[in-house]
Amino acid sequence: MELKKLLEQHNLTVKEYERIKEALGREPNITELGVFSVMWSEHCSYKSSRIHLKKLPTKGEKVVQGPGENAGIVDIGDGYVAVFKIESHNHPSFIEPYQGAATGVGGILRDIFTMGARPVAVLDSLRFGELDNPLNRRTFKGVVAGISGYGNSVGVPTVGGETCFDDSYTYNPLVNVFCLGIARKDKIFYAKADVVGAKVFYAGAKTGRDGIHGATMASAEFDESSEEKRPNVQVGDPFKEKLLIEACLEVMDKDLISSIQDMGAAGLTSSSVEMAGRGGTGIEIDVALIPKREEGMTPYEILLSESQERMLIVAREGKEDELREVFNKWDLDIVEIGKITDTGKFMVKENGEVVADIPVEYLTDNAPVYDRPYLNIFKNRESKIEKKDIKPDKKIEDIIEDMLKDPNLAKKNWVFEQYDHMVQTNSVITPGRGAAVIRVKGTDKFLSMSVDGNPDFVYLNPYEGAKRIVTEAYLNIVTTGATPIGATNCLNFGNPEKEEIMGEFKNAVEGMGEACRFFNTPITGGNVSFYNETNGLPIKPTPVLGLVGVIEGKENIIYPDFQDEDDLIYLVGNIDFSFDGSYFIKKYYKKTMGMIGKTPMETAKKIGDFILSERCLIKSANDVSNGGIFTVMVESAEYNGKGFELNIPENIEESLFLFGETPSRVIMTISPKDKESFEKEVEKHGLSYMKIGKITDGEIKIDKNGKTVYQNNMENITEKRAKVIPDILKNRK
Amino acid sequence: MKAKIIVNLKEIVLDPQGETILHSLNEMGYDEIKKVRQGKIFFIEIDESDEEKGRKKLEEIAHKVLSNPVIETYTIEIEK
Amino acid sequence: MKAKIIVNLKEIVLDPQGETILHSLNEMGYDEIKKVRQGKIFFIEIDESDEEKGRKKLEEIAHKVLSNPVIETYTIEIEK
Amino acid sequence: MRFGVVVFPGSNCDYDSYHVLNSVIGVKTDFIWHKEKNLSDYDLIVLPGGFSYGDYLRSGAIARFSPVMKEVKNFADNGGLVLGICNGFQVLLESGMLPGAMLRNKNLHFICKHIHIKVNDNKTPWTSSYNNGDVLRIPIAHADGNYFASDDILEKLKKEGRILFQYTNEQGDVKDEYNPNGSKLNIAGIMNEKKNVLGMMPHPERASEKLLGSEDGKKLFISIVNFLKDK
Ligand SMILES: Nc1ncnc2c1ncn2[C@@H]1O[C@H](COP(=O)(O)OP(=O)(O)O)[C@@H](O)[C@H]1O
Ligand SMILES: [Mg+2]
Repeated sequence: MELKKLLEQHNLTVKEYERIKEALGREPNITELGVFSVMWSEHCSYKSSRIHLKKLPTKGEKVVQGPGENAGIVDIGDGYVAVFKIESHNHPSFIEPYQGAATGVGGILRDIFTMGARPVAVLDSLRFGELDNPLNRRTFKGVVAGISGYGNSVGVPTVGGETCFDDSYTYNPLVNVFCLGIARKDKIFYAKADVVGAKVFYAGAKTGRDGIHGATMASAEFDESSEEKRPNVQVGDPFKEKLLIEACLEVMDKDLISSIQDMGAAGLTSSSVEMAGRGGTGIEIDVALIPKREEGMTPYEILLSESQERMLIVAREGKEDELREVFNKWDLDIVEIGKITDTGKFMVKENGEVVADIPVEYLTDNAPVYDRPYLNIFKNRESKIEKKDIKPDKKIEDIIEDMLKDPNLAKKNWVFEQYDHMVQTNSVITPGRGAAVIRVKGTDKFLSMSVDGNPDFVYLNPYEGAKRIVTEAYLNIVTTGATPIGATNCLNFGNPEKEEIMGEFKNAVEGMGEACRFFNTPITGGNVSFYNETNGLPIKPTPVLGLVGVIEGKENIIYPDFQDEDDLIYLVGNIDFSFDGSYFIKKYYKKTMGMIGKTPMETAKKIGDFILSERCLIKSANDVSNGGIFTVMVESAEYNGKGFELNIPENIEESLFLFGETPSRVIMTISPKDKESFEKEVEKHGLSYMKIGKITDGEIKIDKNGKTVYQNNMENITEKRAKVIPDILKNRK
Repeated sequence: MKAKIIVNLKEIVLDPQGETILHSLNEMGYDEIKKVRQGKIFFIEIDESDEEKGRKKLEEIAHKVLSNPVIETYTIEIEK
Repeated sequence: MKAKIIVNLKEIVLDPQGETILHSLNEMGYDEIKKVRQGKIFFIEIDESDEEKGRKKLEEIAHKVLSNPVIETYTIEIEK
Repeated sequence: MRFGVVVFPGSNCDYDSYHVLNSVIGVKTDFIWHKEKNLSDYDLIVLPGGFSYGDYLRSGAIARFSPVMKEVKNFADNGGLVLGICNGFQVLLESGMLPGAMLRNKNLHFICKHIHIKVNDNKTPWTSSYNNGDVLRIPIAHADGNYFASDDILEKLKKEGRILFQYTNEQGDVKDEYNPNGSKLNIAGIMNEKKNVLGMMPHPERASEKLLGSEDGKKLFISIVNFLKDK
């Protein structure tokens, strides 16, 4: 009985306990049990996802480091690499939105700079329940404030992201944060401790009792009793993080350390164990030496604490004093706490007395792996949408008005204007304009980045839906003139112990894998977040892809923004029109429906090839996604204050043309003088196209069959779109 | 009726602001300062003459609006 | 010795935080709330047994560091 | 000619200022660590933007106690040019080198976006390359930019022509509705009596390259160079 309760508290099964005894050859003590519990938690061990993640492509000619390190690395040329990853901080952001999101930013930044890279960009993928519910408004405001509060202070620009509202996220908001850093290729650092005898240092903030059991919490479903776990909230200190960035980059630059790892989930335990595990060594530390914030902390608490802004560092022999000096210069604590050994063991002492002694391999490679049973029950979620179902009895101008007022399609300026998106002076394409583009100082290169997820498609068909996400991300990146070089993913799902959730997961991963193989965008790392459910209600399956591309030279950047009056507007690629899985349907019928069908990836690839070879013909490009053609037109027109004239083909119903959503299509604008050569080249690439209108100096006019069905001007619309979210939030708690 | 509501971080929660101020004071030579924690204080005027009722309202506001019960606690002082 | 230093904005200075809180409290139906001003409170531990000396130090710190005399005033409360 | 950019713990636009001064304007520039005590080599000192000491307590409040600030004050007293951008402006206010104080933005949020400001006077070391009344498109990025000073100080600033930049619309109209943060008189930047110290909330270093969306801030740096050349 006693044991059963203990195991329950530690989220371990009886079988797992047997395995622990086998690993140790004896009963574990309570400290050891704590260590096993965090290391074998879903969050740290990936026990339910590992066998499926193997199906993702992870190799490519540009990939320097795939999954398994703190972050992935791709070669961008000229002696530089891009280091990037995406991480979730979902559960903490529900419990305490501000601190949860803030520490999410802090955590992913550390993953990047521990590899020797200076973080240069953050993107955030956010999902909340709808804003008519005060709980969701509170979460939304708190999360955005948290990202702003932390990211701005450390001086890393938040250059892009996505913000969506759907009631499946009311009790499980998703906060996924992507970070990218730049390093010299010959100055990469790894979290691999392979020098036996080297001294181990602890640097940064003191250890408190915060977040103990954070990793196990992220691995369990929420219920009423989670309330009790509330005091376990970590508070972030962005100022300390900023000092850590500078101090770490300085000791790396001076070559004073041989390996380094941040203390993230499961804190000191996972950082020590993973460093030794990767190096095939052992590690010995004494918890009495750890700087502590509170008195009377037990070894158990010290090992499991998730206090933020802490690093574990292995010094180069003979450089210990210099290492200390640099950290002291930056006003940071640094102490020696142990050494790397050749025992293959995680040995923890307290004032010289052994308190835990565990073979490292059982905490890492030999942790349990599960092939969980799955069911493909989503098979019957898809249904054909009948033409007669889809006509809301509203005039097109009222529909447009509804759409302009919809928070999902509105401009997200309330969000990104709270983020410093310009610090570091590299931001070329700023938030609100499709994928983000930044320059890489010291080179003539630019990086294009986006984070994308569309759970409605994945809900209807996990396999094809996941392919659509990759396809959209691919188009986001190539429309800026970039060649995609690598990806990272964040897989947010419900409880993997449920067969239908496991089925969603398995299929989505397979779809994502196939698409990434097709587009040659290897996945270099990522994160799985399971148990996103509350009282048995799961979120929609939400895989998110972060994609990175390179643009060579500033003349090759393609902007999403309309450039000049009278330029012609084309729809290129897939010119079928459909409401399946569209936001339009969800909005008016309060239900996600439709047939996703096979994703036309070939078309997207052809669009990419066309753009990259005929850049000089294209004056602007933007992919059509959530909210259809109308939404993307408005987004493109806004920045330069242009307008547009559209002619809806006579056989297509207005709302279907404006708000239907099909994959693999892009809006491009060209100079009228290039009309012929453009059309010829598009055809040569085997692509369909439709000339749909032209750019104006601010007027918006939509015609059908020679009759004007909608008229407005851009100034009006810009103002309206910018006020949607602030107006909903205004004066409402 | 006038009141003060004081909101402070729970003892177990990190106060980066207080820590930084402490560190800087020590750097400036104020070595005798051993601990600094920073909190918020709200000065409130409430149109309610019944102290009992007023306190109840203030409790509600302090709990629901002014403090974050996950990391903070509060105290209410009513001025006579 | 323990002390509290309370720093608040001078009456002539607009308090955007207090105003916003007041406004949203009224919107939420707390009409009886007539005024809200937000200040800061510092909980300080000082290694000084002589109250006179301690108070002098605290005065100095409050005046020089913890408050900005252009916009703020402060009060010191020493706990016995 | 040599410029210096002060680095406080938590400064984060130090490198941006350095980049523009060094690579765009082409003046040899150094970083100056906040414990530095000798500024005699420099013709311009920049206090950059960022979150010195996390902006804990109040923005700029702790940085002003850095050893370098005593030197910056001397440097300015001797007529040296000191430019405080954003957090640097806040440090200048806190240290008393400029009058007034910053409050939290009226909407309580951090605001990052391009806004417009008007150049009120082109006969200063900072603005000779502009015309009077020029409207600049330039980014702000701050949470505490709501400038406050008592009425008599504001009167004095006005009378002495020390309000160099004000928030406006594209046409240069100074009105409440174009004020992003609630600052008194739409103040975006002010100078000391001798006009050799300027504090401004907008970021000229973020508006000095066309690639980044605006070059309107570049002339500020060019003006400085011209002023120093003619001296
Ligand atoms: N949370 C956010 N952070 C930063 N930028 C955002 C955020 N949400 C949206 N944006 C920006 O607003 C624009 C439109 O966002 P959205 O409509 O969600 O995405 P998409 O264009 O991929 O459909 C994008 O340029 C994006 O970078
Ligand atoms: Mg998009």
